[in-house]
Amino acid sequence: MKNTFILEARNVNKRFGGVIAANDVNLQVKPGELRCIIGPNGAGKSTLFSLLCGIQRVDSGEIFIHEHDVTHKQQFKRVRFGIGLTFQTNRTYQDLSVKRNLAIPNPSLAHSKSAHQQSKERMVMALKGFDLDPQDETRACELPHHKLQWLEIAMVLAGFPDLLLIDEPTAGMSRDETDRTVEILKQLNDHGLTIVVVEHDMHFVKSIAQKVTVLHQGRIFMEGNVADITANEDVKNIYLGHAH
Amino acid sequence: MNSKILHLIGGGADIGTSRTFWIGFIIVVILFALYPIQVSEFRASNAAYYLLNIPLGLGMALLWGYCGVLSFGHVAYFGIAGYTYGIIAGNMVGNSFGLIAGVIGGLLASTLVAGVFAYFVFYARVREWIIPILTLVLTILLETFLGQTAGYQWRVGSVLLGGYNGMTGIPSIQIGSFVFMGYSFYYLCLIIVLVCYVALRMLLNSNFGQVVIAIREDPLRTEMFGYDIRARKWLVFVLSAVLASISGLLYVQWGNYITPSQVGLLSAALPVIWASVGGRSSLLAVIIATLILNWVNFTLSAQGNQYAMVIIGTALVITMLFFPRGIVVMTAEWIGKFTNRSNNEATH
Amino acid sequence: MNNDNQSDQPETDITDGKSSKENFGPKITRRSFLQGSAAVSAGIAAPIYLAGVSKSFAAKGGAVKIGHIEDLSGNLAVYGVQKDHGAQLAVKEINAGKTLKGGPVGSGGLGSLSNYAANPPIMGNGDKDLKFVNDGGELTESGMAFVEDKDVLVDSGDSGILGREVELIHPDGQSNNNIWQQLTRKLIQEDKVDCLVAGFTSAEREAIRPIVDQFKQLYIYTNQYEGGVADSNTFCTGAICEQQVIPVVDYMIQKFGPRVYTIAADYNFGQLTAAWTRAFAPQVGGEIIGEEFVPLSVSDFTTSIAKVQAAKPDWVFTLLVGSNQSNYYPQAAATGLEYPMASTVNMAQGYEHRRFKPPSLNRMYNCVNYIEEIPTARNRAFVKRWYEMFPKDPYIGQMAQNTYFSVHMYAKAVRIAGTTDQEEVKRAFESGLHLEAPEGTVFMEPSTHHCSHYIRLATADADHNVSFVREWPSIQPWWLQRLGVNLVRNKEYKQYIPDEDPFFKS
Amino acid sequence: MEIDALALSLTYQFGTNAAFLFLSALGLIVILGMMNIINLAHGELMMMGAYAATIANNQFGLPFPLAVIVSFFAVAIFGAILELLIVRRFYGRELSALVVTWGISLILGQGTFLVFGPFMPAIKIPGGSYSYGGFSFSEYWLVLIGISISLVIGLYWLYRYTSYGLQARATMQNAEIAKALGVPTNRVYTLTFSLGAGLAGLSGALLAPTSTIAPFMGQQFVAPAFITVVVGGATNVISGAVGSSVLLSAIKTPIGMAYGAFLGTVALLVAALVIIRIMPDGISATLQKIMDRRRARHTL
Repeated sequence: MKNTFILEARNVNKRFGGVIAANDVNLQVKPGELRCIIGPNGAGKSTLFSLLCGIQRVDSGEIFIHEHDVTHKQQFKRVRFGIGLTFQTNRTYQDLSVKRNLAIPNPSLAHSKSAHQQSKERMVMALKGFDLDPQDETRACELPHHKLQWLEIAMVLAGFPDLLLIDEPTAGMSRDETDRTVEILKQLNDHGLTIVVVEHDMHFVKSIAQKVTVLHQGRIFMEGNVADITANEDVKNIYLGHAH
Repeated sequence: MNSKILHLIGGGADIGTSRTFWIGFIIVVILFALYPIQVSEFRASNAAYYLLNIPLGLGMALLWGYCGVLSFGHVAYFGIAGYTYGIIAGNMVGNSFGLIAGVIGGLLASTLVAGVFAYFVFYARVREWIIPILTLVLTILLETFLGQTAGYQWRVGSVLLGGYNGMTGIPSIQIGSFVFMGYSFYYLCLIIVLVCYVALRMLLNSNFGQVVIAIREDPLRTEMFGYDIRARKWLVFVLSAVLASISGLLYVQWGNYITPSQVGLLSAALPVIWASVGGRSSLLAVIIATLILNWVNFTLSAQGNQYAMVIIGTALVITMLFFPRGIVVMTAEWIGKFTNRSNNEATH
Repeated sequence: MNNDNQSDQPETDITDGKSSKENFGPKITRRSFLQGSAAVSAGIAAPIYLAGVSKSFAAKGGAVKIGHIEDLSGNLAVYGVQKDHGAQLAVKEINAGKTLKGGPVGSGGLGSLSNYAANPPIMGNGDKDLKFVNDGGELTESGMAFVEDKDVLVDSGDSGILGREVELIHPDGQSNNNIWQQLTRKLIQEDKVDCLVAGFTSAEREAIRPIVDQFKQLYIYTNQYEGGVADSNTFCTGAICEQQVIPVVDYMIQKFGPRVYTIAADYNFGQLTAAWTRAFAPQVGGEIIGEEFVPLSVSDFTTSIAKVQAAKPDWVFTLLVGSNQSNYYPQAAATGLEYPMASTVNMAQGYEHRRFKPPSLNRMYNCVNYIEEIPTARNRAFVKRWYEMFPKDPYIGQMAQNTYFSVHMYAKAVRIAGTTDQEEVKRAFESGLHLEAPEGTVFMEPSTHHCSHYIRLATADADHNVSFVREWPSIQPWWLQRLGVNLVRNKEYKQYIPDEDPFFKS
Repeated sequence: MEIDALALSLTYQFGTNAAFLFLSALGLIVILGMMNIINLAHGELMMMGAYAATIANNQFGLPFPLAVIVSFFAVAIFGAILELLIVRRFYGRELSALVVTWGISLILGQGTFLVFGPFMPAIKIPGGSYSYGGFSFSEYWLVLIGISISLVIGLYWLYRYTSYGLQARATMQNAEIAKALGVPTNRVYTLTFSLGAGLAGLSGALLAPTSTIAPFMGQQFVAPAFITVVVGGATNVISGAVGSSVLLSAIKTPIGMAYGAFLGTVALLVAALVIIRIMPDGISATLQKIMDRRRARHTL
């Protein structure tokens, strides 16, 4: 059977000292999907992203991007398969101008001409939506927090990925800014970009997600649509710290 | 096309982008060109010594200031190039090709060592803070090895390595029968320094240079844009080793001599000092600091002043405390702010 | 001949032990000629080839500039400051109109004097305590006449040099070879020094010698070193291997036995001195049973000590250099290593016997041309003068004394030449110049530009008291002669190393 | 010569070499591991310890063990002042800290030369020696080996069972969280730097009798100290220092005995380069991993 997933993790395990950060995780993301990953603090969400991108290596298990086995690939090589990542803490280049920040990602990574064209359109869409000027000479550290978050998303898009991993994009944002973020991400998703978001904010999750994965203690606890998840008693317990 | 080159030279990767700056820059270069006319050959040759250290300082600025990798042992490549030149040119005395072969050989040898070493360091993804210590270990290793090469068994062709006393009688570079010495050597150094500066500015303003700066700012972020930062760091390391080699090659022309202490602990720290005092993130600042600090040190020692090291140490501590980005860079920023403000006031 | 020189010969002598103005020819028979070992006085007969040299006393051209580079800061400052003080003391004395006794005695060296003197010198004049020593330095009834002067510092009859004040330009080499090269160029090209006195390590000497040769600068290297420099512009006033290694190795093999273990610093000096030992020991029945070379950076000697113990030698030849390596002595003593030791570098240089607690240097034998403890009256007078000027100094080392007498020797050579013109002064240095230094008589051997020295074998006991077991009043620097070096006739600018001598092929 | 005597001698050499490396590196690794500051003035702090012990012993007539303790506190106080005045401004800027401490080392070295002159009179090595089968062994070095071991135990106790240790470990893990939890992180940093400096002074004082007491004596410890630290890594201060001094001594001792001091030194440097290639985070990280794996096996 042909594998149709853009991103797939099979039986991934990772352990730090005595802490189990990923316990037999299986994750499949289809092209065009907009997936949310939720879970309480320490559930292993950010670790999972690190493992998917190769910042950390799995102890066992396999990872596929576009059906390529990337388990033993260096992180920058995985990026060349079309994966893009924003970090939990903002990692724009603080001392460089907005213009310079947007110029650093390498657009030559897109696989094909049509993908290239599509990505370019997405980029324009994001810049417009986030109100960013690619000629802006302001230093990034002078931007307000939400602008920095948007800048990082725009920067990643400037690398022309077709799979975007976003780690807590709306942390610290106001309700309006969150809504704006949701809107743009939806637009991008409609334009064919696959997006996986790690998020705490249930308001955000409710307004964006098609499918939600719940992580708990390094394990996939549940997967389903938003309504099912929010209705589930066990999920509530996890968040309140009861479930084991 | 022309404007593109001009943009590469004048771009913002270094302090000084304004028209006033460039006019000033050209005036200073002319003053440097005129300097030997007014002074004795000794002064010119002394100034040449200050100049010939600049590529080493620039290499440090490139590697540490722009790429964020601190090497505490770049003098190793200085030494390897100098020794290799001495061996090759010394064995081919009388053959006009020998000197060029020496230069090429020197550059190749240090590139090779730097390449292998940097491969070990960067492809192992060694922690950032370990790199200065590893580079230091390498240069101490080289010094220890060269120090015990006094005997005849350490003869390469007709050239003795000379142990701690060093290699003597290294031939000066010449074109035909014209030997670069005194005044002419000063001009040779001046031209090489200018070429290095302009070429580095162009490199750093190019895409490649921008990514290098991004690596300094945030290596992981940059890698997650798909750049192989190991390869880029490797290349920058090798490039800066080549710059150090250029200094080494000029040094052996200047003194016709090189010793293991040239790659020892004290020498190793010097380029780091130049870069930190001037401001490592600016090529020009490092150039200025290299010139001034060498001059100050020589002046102090010529007076027989025992306090030279205390003064230099204090200067270093004060710089790091109050001018963390370097005295020259922060002064330039201050001037920049001041002129901006006065410009604004003039327009209002 | 004597009368020709009378009016203008500046050299010094004394008539009665007290200092006095210079006396010339007519008073010759009233003088004592027995200062130092078989010593001779100046002014008797300037060698014939000096006749005709202008000897104007007119002060001209401002001060006489002596350039002196030593390390006043950094790792080598320990030795550099001593040497700097030696130069300062000598310059002060020269400017005060003092000089060390001595003068040209001709190319034949000591003892050749009677061929030139109109009236042969008379040994002793009754009021001196004349001693005879054999070539082993011990008192005997026959042998070499020897009389001990109370002091050798006498009036020069000159103020400064040729009436010109002496200026010492003494920058700081910072223990950094690059600075050395820069300073040398500055002193030669900009300050235009009349004489350059400089250099602690051989590396420093080799760094500046090309520059010296480029400008034909008169250069005096005052350090004890491995030997072999044959350079027309360079005069070496320190002791070298044949003057130190051979006497001490010979003595040690006689006294303690043939099995030698050498532990040496892993660089030029250590390796070349070890080569001398390797070549010479078998000639006197010795055998090198082990040899270890230690990098200069090493300071923990546990393994080296164990290797010495495993080899079980009769005595250990330690050629360790620098402050790191002198750690060997306390570490060896603490481990209970009790072999007799010999050296050519320790004690007289870094005063290990004063710094380390006894008995670290028990049974250490050291061949030196100078050590502060030399019990002669002239040395005690010298030591007293030194500490009057530099009361805080910890010790007067061998090289400091060398620098001191070298500066005096330069002054003497200029007076003979009658000019500071460097080529003329070099000729005066090659005139067979002798000088009564604090150590004893030194003689500048014309053909090799090295000095013969008064060598003593000093030893430290369990309480680190220094005593002298043998003396050699004059040992020639013969190795370069053996290689056929004659700088008076053939100009050379190189350093020979033992590999060039078949004697060293094993 | 009997084989057993040779074996005993090799063991003794191995112990002294390891103790030398450990003592050289101790203060450095405490500061590095806890604070991420590469202290290039480490050698000069050791020099100060040696000077303090020498002065206390020779001029004030204190017995040597007391002089060692005095020098620990003297250098610790100096370290605290240094931290308050200078070093504290460089947290998070490792490379700048490296440069500034190098500047401090220049001042201390030449300053000591100007104040105290070229040498200090040495301290007599306490104790005598034993001999066996042609080899002999210094009592003092045996004591140093013992002191090294007790320092390891003492440090372990300090970090494990004292409130300072707890706070220090918390700060090391995550300074911001520790601060939020009410740990006085600034004070912890001052104390840690002071402790590191004091340990450097203590090592300097302990090694003083075996060494020339001179202003630039610190330089001899710089290379061995850094090599030990790099090989040890900063994951766990104690296991890093112990592991790497033991491993490096195990490489250096036999090679030095068989082929001489030069190749012994070269082997040490080459070993450091190779170990770093194999274990980029040093021995302590590798040990940690092995321990984790073992613990995991037990729990699963």
